[in-house]
Amino acid sequence: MKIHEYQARNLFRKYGIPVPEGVVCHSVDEVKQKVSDEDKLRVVKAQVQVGGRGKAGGVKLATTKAEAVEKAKQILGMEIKGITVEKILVADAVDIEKEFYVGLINDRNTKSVTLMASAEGGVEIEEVAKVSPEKIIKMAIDPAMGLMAWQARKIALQLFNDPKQIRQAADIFVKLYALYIDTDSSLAEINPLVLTPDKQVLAIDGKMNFDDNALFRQKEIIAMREADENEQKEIEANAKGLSYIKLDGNIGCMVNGAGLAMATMDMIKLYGGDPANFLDIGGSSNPQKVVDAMNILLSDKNVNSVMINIFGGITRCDDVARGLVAALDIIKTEVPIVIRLSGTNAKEGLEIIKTTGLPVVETMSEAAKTAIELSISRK
Amino acid sequence: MKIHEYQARNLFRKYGIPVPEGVVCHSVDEVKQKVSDEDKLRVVKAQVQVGGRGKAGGVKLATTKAEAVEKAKQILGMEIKGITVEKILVADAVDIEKEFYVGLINDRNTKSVTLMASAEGGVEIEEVAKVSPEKIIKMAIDPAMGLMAWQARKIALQLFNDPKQIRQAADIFVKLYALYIDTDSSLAEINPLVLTPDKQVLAIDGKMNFDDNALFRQKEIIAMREADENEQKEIEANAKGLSYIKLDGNIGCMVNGAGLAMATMDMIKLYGGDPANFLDIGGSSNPQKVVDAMNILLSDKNVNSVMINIFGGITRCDDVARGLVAALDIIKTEVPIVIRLSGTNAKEGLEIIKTTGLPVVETMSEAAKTAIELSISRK
Amino acid sequence: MSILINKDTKVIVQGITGRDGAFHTSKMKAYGTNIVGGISPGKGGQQVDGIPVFNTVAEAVKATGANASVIFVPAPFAGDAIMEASYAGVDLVICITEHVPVQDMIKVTPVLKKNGTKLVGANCPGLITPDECLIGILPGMIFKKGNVGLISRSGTLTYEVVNMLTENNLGQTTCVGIGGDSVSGLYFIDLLEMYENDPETEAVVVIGEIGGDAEEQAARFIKDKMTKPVVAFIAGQSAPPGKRMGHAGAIISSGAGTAEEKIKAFKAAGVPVAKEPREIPGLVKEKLGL
Amino acid sequence: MSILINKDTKVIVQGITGRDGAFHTSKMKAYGTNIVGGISPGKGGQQVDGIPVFNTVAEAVKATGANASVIFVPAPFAGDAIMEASYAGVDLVICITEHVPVQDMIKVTPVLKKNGTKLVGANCPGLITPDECLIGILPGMIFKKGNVGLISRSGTLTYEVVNMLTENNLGQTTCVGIGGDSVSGLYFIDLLEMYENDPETEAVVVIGEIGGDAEEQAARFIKDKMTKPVVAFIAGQSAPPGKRMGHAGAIISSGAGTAEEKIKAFKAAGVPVAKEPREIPGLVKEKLGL
Repeated sequence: MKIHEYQARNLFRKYGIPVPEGVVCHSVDEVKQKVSDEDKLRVVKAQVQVGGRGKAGGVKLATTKAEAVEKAKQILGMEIKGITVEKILVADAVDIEKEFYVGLINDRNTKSVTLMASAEGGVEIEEVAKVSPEKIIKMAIDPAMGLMAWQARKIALQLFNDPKQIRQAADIFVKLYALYIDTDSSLAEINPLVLTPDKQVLAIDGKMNFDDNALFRQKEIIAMREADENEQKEIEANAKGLSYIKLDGNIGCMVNGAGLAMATMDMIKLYGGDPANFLDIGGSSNPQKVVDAMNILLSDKNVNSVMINIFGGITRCDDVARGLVAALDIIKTEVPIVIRLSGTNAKEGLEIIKTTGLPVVETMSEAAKTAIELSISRK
Repeated sequence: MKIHEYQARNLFRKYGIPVPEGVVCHSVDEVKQKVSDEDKLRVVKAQVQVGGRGKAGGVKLATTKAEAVEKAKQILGMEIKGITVEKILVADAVDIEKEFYVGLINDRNTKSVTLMASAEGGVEIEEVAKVSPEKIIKMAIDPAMGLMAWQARKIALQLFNDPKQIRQAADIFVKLYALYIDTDSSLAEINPLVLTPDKQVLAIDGKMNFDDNALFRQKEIIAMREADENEQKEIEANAKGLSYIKLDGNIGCMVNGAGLAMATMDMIKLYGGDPANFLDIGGSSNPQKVVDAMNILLSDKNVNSVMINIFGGITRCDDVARGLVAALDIIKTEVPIVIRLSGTNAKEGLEIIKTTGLPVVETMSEAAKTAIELSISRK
Repeated sequence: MSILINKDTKVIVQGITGRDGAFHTSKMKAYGTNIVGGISPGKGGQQVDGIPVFNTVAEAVKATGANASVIFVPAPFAGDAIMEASYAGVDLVICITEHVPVQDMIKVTPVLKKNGTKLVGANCPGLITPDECLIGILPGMIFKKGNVGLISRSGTLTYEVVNMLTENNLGQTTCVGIGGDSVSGLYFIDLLEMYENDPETEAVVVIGEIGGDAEEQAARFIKDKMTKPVVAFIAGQSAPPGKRMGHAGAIISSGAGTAEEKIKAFKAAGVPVAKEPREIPGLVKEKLGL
Repeated sequence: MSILINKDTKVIVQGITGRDGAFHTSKMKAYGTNIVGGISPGKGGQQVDGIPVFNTVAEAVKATGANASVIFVPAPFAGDAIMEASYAGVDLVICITEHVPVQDMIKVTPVLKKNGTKLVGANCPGLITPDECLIGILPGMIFKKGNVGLISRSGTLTYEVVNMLTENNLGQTTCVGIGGDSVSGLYFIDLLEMYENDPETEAVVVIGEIGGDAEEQAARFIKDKMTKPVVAFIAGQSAPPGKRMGHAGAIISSGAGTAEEKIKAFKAAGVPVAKEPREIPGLVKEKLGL
């Protein structure tokens, strides 16, 4: 789960990480109300959960309140990577002497939370990682001990020279780690972390993602969720025990198992087709799940054929087939469907499915080819 | 630092440990206001930070509101071990099927937080420890891992039989540990933890102490402090860098160092005297500290002679002597004082002190004897 | 021979009285797995399907000599269940539970190391040494004893591939579903090393997917250390970046973890990569000169 | 010979630029202690009193080969300072800082064990091997080289006793102030064992106080394992129960930790217990046949 920059800033503040003052506004009127009359340099930032908003014109400076209102007018409602800007952050701009990067991630290789820091702040860290990986300092954190102050200081010492700044930075690292752990975060970045000319260390921009599997114990984080339209669909699917991701193609797929679902998409592509989605219905033979899955799948108007790919394991194919038949009886659609059923009790399952009159095949390859053909014939 | 039962209950509730409903009242009128008209069994409990209030008549049952008011009248204002009851807790009484004990302490020997639990609840755990130590289950907790759920379950399994109760109890243990760690507690007891006839596991009475050395990071706990008169004096002394404890004797002592201060008290006792206090002024030769110490010491009207016992270490005796002279110049008192000065540069120090005209001696034993003589002559 | 488990493996089930735990315990038992006990706190002394139930893992290990434990408890309690098994001295722990929080797995990791515990999963179908021992939720009937090892990050895709191997008369020594999470127990390299040292395994099939760089590491390991042939397949070639494809670990982040990179790494290590699953049996046969 | 420290001990000072750190560093140096460096983050490269300052303990150890570190940082940071020293591989850490939270000491304990670090303190005056090495805040001039070992939970009371020993021509091998906190590093038994194994130590003085049962444990150890004579003193015979007598560890809780119990235990172990400090030199002489 992702949150907006302004929400990350609020969490930073709650944990004592210093951030410049700022207000979130949903309209130009709100900017007029909330921003003080004082002339000072402010930054108006689109609140969208995608990268590259600066390049897209979603971040603008303003020296007066009037100018801030003007910039807000420009940014509110603009589209950034297909997302409409509905909120902006109007924050005090600070003078910057130097920019740094600090972030925490769950590292697969060390199987630990890893702190990354760099004196190359303000740019995308992935770029730094590619061009000059030696400029990124990494430290794997022992989960039993947490980020100890002396370790945080060791990192800070590589970025700052002055004892006071070292202390400020180390303190921010320790607090960011506490925030990361307390909220079951999967990414917490301060980029840039800046040193101001008056020697304050501040967090200017922040990004936080959270572990979906841990949301059950993160009531406060869930409450922050502001999903866009596509994400909303994915969240609804999750609530029904399904895993759904919309893609740009026209062949819908419904598969049991995530790996098999990916392999199914790949195969459609391999044979020249274009998958419309990733959709994993999991291991149950419950007809309702198939109905829910089909409804979600068909809500995408690009879909002009559907491939159902089931491998029966512990759940036997005949059970799955009965579930499918029950579900297909409820679903009324013009979109052609091909069903592939394989694995345990496949023969019995195929017999049952035949009663639906739908095309039934035995292998994934056949199913993919059929789905592509059906799709082409519908164009 | 100690807190009242009702404050411990509030902390329990904050951490999700179930406690019966209750209200704190400072007056009979408040009882009339806060307690509902409903007839039900309630328990009225004196809120004092000393043990044995039950035996002293500070805990009474009431079946109606009128009775609760009556019992509150009896308890409010009564004296328990020299402490006047200023607050009472009026709590719902619950039926009890079985009583248990669970507590957490900092164990010196294992150098860890140790969980203690017993099926012998409701009585003082020290009694159980003396009479039948085998009835107390102990578990040292690895600080790096905390109290893991499976460990809590292992303890709960020894007290409860039913899976649901085991889960409830283990959950309470884990929450109590979290509370203990988060608040830098040095003692957290639920006694009794009860099983009700309808199979709920509840905390009925709670006690919590906190590590004075950690209060600097426990703003919320400090805010709960409700010290009685004697404690207030000790707290004021601490704020001045002194360590003071009032005793019942009449010979005041002022010593540098806690061990030496204890040895000084012991020696006064050994020679037939009665120390009026423990007072450690620490390692500084700052005259103000001596003035503060003397003021605290003399505020005890039982004091009729004072023994100042200083061993010069890193701080040289001549420096200490100059501090003492400056301080004694400010302090005007009729109470006779004997000064002992030994250690580094003792000779030079003794020379300086002589200018005060006060009796000056070279050994602790002499000083103790002199102080006792002075005390007797003043009676 | 085989790796990790065989007919002598004594298995206990954590969460044996739960719906999934009870169902798969009977399946495993039916397959022939030596299930010696189950754990359900407060139900110690009872029996499930003729299997004795204990209150704690430690009690079960003490009473039965169990050396493997399979976990079916709900996600919020799975990390703790792994720790209980590890502290009780169980050699091999298999965590079937999906949706375990990453922080819980991170917390478990140093405990496993300290106690010398091997973990498979979480979020995995388990593992099987055909005709000897099945631990987890794998459909036993599609496996066949033989000489091919298999490691996979996926569930049903594994069954799909195993089914093809079996149909092509390529039996298996041991098949291990390592799970789809980003932070897991045993991974490609650990298992490749075991297969390399297992006299009976003649070839290994690796089924990877997008996310992380474990496949790249495996490719380097194969190139540097392995004498036995390996065949690979990578799922997720058509997956968009930044999206979690069902598995918590299957996400392409900032251009890293793509199928292309993984395929390239395997090919550079001399490992043939199947374009689609049905090519796998042929590639294995080719490598084995069959 | 001596225990823990001698003329070859290389000492670094954590918090060397602080007021207390700087003051006592110059005192230690004047005594002859081999102070090889100090730590102050951000001040690496500077010098204090001719001593090089480093940013981290690890850097200081690397550059100087230091094997002991003395800590003068404020209480909120002391636990972390101990951990930094321990992870940097320092053998012996002496924490002078008082008022360190108990939880911080508890957190430090398994780290010390894992890294094989010995800790003296916190809340202690330090230790000294007369004429060779003084680490801490002890007044060097009252000590004298000789054959008596001394372990004490207190500061000035120790000086009082040492002063008497020295005046009675009873010099010391090593004197250790173990500190007054309830959870500390090295304790009576650890040190008694070292003295027992030190060829030069002929007798040991133990200065205990109320609180805990370390004296009782020491008494058992002396009875079971020690051949050398031990003389004891216990402070706090007149202390009331439930009150913390200055030292965090000096508290009688629920009838346990009283001076009476401790004195009884020592006497039962054949250890003479002085009624007042000035009896100590005589008891030592008696035991040594002087």
